[in-house]
Amino acid sequence: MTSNPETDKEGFLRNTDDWNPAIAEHLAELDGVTLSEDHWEVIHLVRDYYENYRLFPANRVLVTKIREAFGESKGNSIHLMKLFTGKPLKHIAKIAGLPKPPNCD
Amino acid sequence: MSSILFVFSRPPHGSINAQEGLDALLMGSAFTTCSVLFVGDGLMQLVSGQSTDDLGTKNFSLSFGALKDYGVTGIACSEPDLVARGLNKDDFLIEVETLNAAGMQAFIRNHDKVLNF
Amino acid sequence: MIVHTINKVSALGLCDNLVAEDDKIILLEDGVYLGLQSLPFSVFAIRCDVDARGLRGLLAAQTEVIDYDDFVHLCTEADKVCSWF
Amino acid sequence: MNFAMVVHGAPYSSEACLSALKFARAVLESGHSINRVFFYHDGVHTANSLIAPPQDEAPISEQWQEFGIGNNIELIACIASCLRRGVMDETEANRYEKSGSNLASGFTISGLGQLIDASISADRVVTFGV
Repeated sequence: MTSNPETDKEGFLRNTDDWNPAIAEHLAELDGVTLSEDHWEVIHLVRDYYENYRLFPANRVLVTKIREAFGESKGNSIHLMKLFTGKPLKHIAKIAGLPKPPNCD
Repeated sequence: MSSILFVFSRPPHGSINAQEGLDALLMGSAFTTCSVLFVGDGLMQLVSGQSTDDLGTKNFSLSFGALKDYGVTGIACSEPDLVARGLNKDDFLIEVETLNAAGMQAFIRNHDKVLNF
Repeated sequence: MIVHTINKVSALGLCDNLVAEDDKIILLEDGVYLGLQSLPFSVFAIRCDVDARGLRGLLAAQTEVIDYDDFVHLCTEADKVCSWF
Repeated sequence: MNFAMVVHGAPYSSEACLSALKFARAVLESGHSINRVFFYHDGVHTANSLIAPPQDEAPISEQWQEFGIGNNIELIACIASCLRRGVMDETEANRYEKSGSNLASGFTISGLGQLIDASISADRVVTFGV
């Protein structure tokens, strides 16, 4: 593991294989975010989803999956917006070491 | 709201048509009722056990498993094309309804728009 | 009524089951070669594609040659358009 | 009547891009409208401003530009298709740290939502595939 994985100018890993939990902490810190248990729930969920389906879930799908796994209080967009900065899905993808999504929303 | 039928007719991997068609279907499901009909070699997109590691491309066939999460429930294939390829539904990654000629004609009629890929 | 467009000979095999009795088929691009034979459908072929390939005198009697504005008009008469390629 | 159009073919590689242009012109000449032309798959090559065909061949991309600008019709090139094929505006070229941009004027890069939105809101959607 390297403490300074190569990233592009938006902070996405150039090689998503570089990802590990310590790097997630590092990428989050660069954006001023300290990863809590709530963050990790989401990160693990999207990584599992990607592993299963080769897809980053659409917002409504992600919200539903979080609700199913962690309950009503977390199953909403506001929960994600509180945890992640800017466009939440893009930020999650970055910290979770998943492919950079096209800039189309 | 217009419903859209996506028709997939290309086999996977030889060209990107199948993958870009699936991307469009997943996007469409966020807007309106979307269904999908597999015809011709498009049926081969659904064959389970696709392994693209050595090919070096993304195994997007796994994404068909997410259609349920995306609310795509109308998933059908051409029965004559299934039979012609010596396939049966057990060969597929996901649950698919088989339609004969009359069934396919009705399926198309029941949607407002058709997007072919 | 549905308008089916076909732009290559092989694409007929994708849709011949799906074309209903009152549907119409428009042949364009390399699809116009299908106009050489009699098909059990109502068939139109795009003039510039027919002419470019030298097929004007060779088409089956049932194949009706049309222009793009006729193509547009047929689309407006149809409930929807389905493209096979 | 309002049409949405989808173009899958690159100019010169296939006829689709040219057929679509003829159709689009006929739609307007017939007194109908086009809400959007969505370029997908290899169709996004149409939006490449660096295309330079021989002088005795039709400048298909330029003809599309003129058609779009002259008739105020939205020509959208799918962003995901564009990125795979190296068609970029300045924003995307910058985002992906590329040496230059090449999006032709008259075209806009946007997402697949534009295809779905156009398909839903049009009376008819016609695809020119390859």
